[in-house]
Amino acid sequence: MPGFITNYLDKNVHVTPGQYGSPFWALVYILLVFGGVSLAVVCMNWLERKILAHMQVRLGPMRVGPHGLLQPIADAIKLILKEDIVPEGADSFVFLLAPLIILVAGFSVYCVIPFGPTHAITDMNIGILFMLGVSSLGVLGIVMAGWASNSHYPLIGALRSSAQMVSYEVAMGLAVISAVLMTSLNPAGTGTLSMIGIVQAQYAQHTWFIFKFFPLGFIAFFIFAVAMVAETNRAPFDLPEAESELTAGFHTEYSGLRWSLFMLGEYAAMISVSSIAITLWLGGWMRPFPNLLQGPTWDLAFSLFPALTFFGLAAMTFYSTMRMPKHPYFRIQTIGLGAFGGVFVLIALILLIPRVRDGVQDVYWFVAKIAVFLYLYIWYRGTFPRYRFDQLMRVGWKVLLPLGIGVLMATGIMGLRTEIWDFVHRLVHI
Amino acid sequence: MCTGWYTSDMAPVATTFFFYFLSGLAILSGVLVITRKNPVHSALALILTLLSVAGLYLMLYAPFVAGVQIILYVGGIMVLFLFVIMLVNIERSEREKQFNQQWLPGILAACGLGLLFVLIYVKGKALFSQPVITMPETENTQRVGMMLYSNYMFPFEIASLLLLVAIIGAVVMAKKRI
Amino acid sequence: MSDETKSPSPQPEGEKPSSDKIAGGISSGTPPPGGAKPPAPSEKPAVAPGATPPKPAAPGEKPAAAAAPAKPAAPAKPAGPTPQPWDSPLVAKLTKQFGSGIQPLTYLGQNYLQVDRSLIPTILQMLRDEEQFDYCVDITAVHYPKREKQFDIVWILYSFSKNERVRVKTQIADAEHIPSAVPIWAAANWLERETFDMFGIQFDGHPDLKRILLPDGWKGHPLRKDYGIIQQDQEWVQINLGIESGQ
Amino acid sequence: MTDPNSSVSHLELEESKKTFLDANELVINMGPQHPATHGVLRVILRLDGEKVMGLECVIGYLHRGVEKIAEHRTYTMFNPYVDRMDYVAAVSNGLGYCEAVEKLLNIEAPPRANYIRVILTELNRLASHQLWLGTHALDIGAMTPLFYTFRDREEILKIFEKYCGARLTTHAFRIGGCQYETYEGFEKDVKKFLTFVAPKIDEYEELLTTNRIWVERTKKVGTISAKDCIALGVTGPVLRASGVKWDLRKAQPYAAYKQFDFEIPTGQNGDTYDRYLVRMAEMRQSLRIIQQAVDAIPEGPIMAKVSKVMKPPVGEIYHSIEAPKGELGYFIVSDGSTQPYRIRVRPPSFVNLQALDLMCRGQLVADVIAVIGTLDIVLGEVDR
Repeated sequence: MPGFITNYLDKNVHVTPGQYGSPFWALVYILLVFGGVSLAVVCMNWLERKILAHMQVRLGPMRVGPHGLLQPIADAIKLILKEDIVPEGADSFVFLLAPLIILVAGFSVYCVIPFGPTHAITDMNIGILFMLGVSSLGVLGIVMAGWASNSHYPLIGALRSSAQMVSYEVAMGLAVISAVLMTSLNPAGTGTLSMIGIVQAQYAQHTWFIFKFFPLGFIAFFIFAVAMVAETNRAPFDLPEAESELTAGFHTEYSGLRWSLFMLGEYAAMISVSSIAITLWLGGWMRPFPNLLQGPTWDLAFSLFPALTFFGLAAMTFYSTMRMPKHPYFRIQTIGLGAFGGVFVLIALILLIPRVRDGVQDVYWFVAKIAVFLYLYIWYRGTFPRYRFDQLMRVGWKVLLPLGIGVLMATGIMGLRTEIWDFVHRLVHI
Repeated sequence: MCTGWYTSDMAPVATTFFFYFLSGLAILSGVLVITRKNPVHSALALILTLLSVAGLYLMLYAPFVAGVQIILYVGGIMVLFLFVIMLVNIERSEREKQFNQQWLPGILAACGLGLLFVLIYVKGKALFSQPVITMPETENTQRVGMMLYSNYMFPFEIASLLLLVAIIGAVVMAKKRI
Repeated sequence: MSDETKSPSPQPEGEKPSSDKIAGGISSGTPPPGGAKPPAPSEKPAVAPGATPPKPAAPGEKPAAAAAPAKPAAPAKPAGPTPQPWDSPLVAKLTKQFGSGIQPLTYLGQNYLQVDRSLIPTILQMLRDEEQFDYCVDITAVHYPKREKQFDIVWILYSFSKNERVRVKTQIADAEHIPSAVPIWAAANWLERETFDMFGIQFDGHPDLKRILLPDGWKGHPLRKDYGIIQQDQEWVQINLGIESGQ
Repeated sequence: MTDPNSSVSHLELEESKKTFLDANELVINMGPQHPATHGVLRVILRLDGEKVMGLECVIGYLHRGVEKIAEHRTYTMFNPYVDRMDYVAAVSNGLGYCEAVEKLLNIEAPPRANYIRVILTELNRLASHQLWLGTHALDIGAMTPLFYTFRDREEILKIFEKYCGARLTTHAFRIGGCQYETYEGFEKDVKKFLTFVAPKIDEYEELLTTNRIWVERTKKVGTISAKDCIALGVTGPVLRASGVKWDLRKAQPYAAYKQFDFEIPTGQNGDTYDRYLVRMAEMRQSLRIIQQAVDAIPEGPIMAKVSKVMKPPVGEIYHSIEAPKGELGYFIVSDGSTQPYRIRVRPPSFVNLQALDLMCRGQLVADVIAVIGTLDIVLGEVDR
């Protein structure tokens, strides 16, 4: 094989392809991440409908495929085939550009998300800054979409969205800074903005930052968790696209593929902000208790989790297969569902191979944590009414922002508590 | 694990090309900002300018400044610009006469600026006598922090005070209506 | 509420031409020509003395006198209750003030005042301000095309403090205006608009008298008895669809 | 004398024309196709940013000329039409109409019929309030209650279906009583439903009553004082939430309501939250009434003696009942023939909708949605 492929596979290389400077492997990672995120969006689409439906005493999609499993695909085909309408009087250039900006902003963020110590496209030393910056570009797309539609509802949606995102970015940034501050609490006193560096700092300090200086880390995490829901325009902060008020908000005038790009961008943004939260506070790719439960036995035990998860999914699928109606009309669906279970078993078996098993460890834990966050998103949507705009602003500026500043200062004081104590001590003794 | 940026022998790709590309983009979109009649288009062009300037910062091994540029200017300030622009009547402003018809002051200002550039070019060696320091990129952020809180502490605090005054002024002006 | 309503006693005096107009309103006997209801066959075309407007209604009914013979056919069924004079402190007060301009009546336990058109704003204002009829339940109209004063306007009022309802009725001719009740009850706004929409009655002083349920360009006022539904339909179909109506 | 309609005078519009930063005012056309206008209501909003400076309702998209139809039908034939006005509370409409005609005919429905009427009407009130709650919560962004209320409303509709064969436009009553005797197990079904639904109402309350966002979205939103309510003729739960303890079932009892023990829930602030609480309490009161009615339902005939061809004597009558939305009145003029000379329906939704402008002034766009929801209008009844 040519050198530009093999040299990254060297056993001694422990950096991401971007850092290593291997364009080939960076490209492979980009494709992997892009494909993976798209797949995750599709899964999320189905899961959201199903979970929400079951929360609301209904079944959700049941027709396309067994238990509606093929519904996202059917939807995708429908959206692609639909006419792409540009309203008359719209600023067509801006109108067509807007969904692309949202999509690019949503996906560029994945450049620095570390799915494992080496499983990232690249690692920047301003990683977290880059993430916040690029994800804040998404609002541009929303504003452009709302303005270019030349219609009132999208315009109001865009106005709401711009104000909302700018406001919550401030609180979000403060929460992030307090986590970054925690990375510098090592003997050398050097913090980092690098995503990988932040996770490694948590490993080095033997704790997830959510538990650091309890409850300070938790409050910072809470601020971020609220702000990130607002940042992604999800319930209860989904005012820019509040369907009962603004029909569909900023994407009212969009149709077909371009509309689906908005959806893709929104779900990609949900996953990316969840990954920031996980990286900063929940130990990133690390499995639970990486320091406490060490040793080959624990390693083995934890490494069985991916396979067990897929066995569990397979069991659920087979159970559903057995409960399918026995009528011949449902035969194809039953077979399909069984085949689905078979695929799960196959994946589980592959995950039992030791090399694969150890290889996917990091990615598995990262994805599992993301899944929890995505479930929370769905849960919020099923539970909360929508905030009103002024209340939203009040929460952002009068609750989260002071709280963020307070947490930041308290974290700084806690970090420097020995120095401060020494200083006071000396003052007293003078 | 975060060993340096270029562990292999890769050199920066096509530096000159990117420099000219980005600066050309910045100038072009800068021109667009003042020539477009539609204020939203102007603002979008300004965003492009700011983004290409951020790219130039990256080429100068100043990723922190580039990141801050994107977050603050593109993600924050420009969004507010757009916010305000969308609130005012665009059709009306399109019909209005543009303000860039003042040729004489414009030429004078341009000449003054040109003179300044020439002066800097001529006197430059004397002003910046030290050789150019190329900082490793990994330390850029730390260095910026160090600089801000040691050498440039005073200007930094002055700037933040200024911003505070601006905020209070804005609040006062906004409150007056109510 | 008084319960003496069930006594189907006949009309006591000829003093109540207004009640005739309702009571004798329309006989069921004769099928109306042109779809319109037969005229009110008042038994007494005799004009009662006094300047109350109900009386001018009577002359309009004169041609209806011909239909009066049909009336005896109706009494074949058990004669229903008829409006009775209504007596109460309120009525006493009102009659003292307005004299013959109002005629308090009660029918099936429901009280109403037959009021001269010229007294309408005063009486309504007074009912609200002094008698606590603070809730204007409804404003509507009834169309009697054969009468000279074609329209009955009805205000249904309710008093929260007294738990009492009263209806105020007056008669106006076609194209006659009537003062708006909006300054008295804000609720009258839409109710008057609807009455205007359906009957074409002009309310003077209404802030924004325009059609409410029908489109602005609608022709005619549908709840008038002489409104031609089929004609309207055919016209609409012809203009908008360019075909002959199937009706 | 204070002028109660000063708050809705049109002078105020002139005054509020100034907008923030002199940005031009935004005129938004909400509806007639809009997810939150409960049908085909069209609201023209004049906004300053998000603040509502004034609004105008454009109605009539669903106008079917019910009052005109009535003039060409006999009294019996018109009975099903009234179900189509407030189609979510069709039973109440029918009750009001039948009682009005009965009054005109000077007959009375037998006690058993009255009890059946009360049971079905209260069940319908419950269904109507459930539908209101679901859609209102959905407008405010809480999706889930809608499905819960629809699940439970389904049980009521099942009882209707078993009783008279229809679910929505039931045409359950006839002039003079009820056409159908209760089916076998009717009382058991109703009692089962009562035990089923009581905890479900708690469930709705659990989701919303103390939900912070719900409280913030509804408290001090669309406030209307009792004085304004009365001036604008607003009735029903909206009036009661403003603190007026007035319910036609108590004030002028009809059907068998005199015999039942129930309370009139009222609020104090007249805001959206109070209206929510009042309706929730009303649901519980309805359960109480149904319980009492089912326990004490007398035996006997269900129809009074009514001749096949109804010819009410010449005269006019106004009769109103407490529909779930407010006072539903029928003003019937008879000319002694088989067809009513004029039927005027006093629709509660129509009159209540007038208050929208007053309730929304100075609030935000999102509040308009909440207020439309809390007024609980049904466009079929507004437009008739």
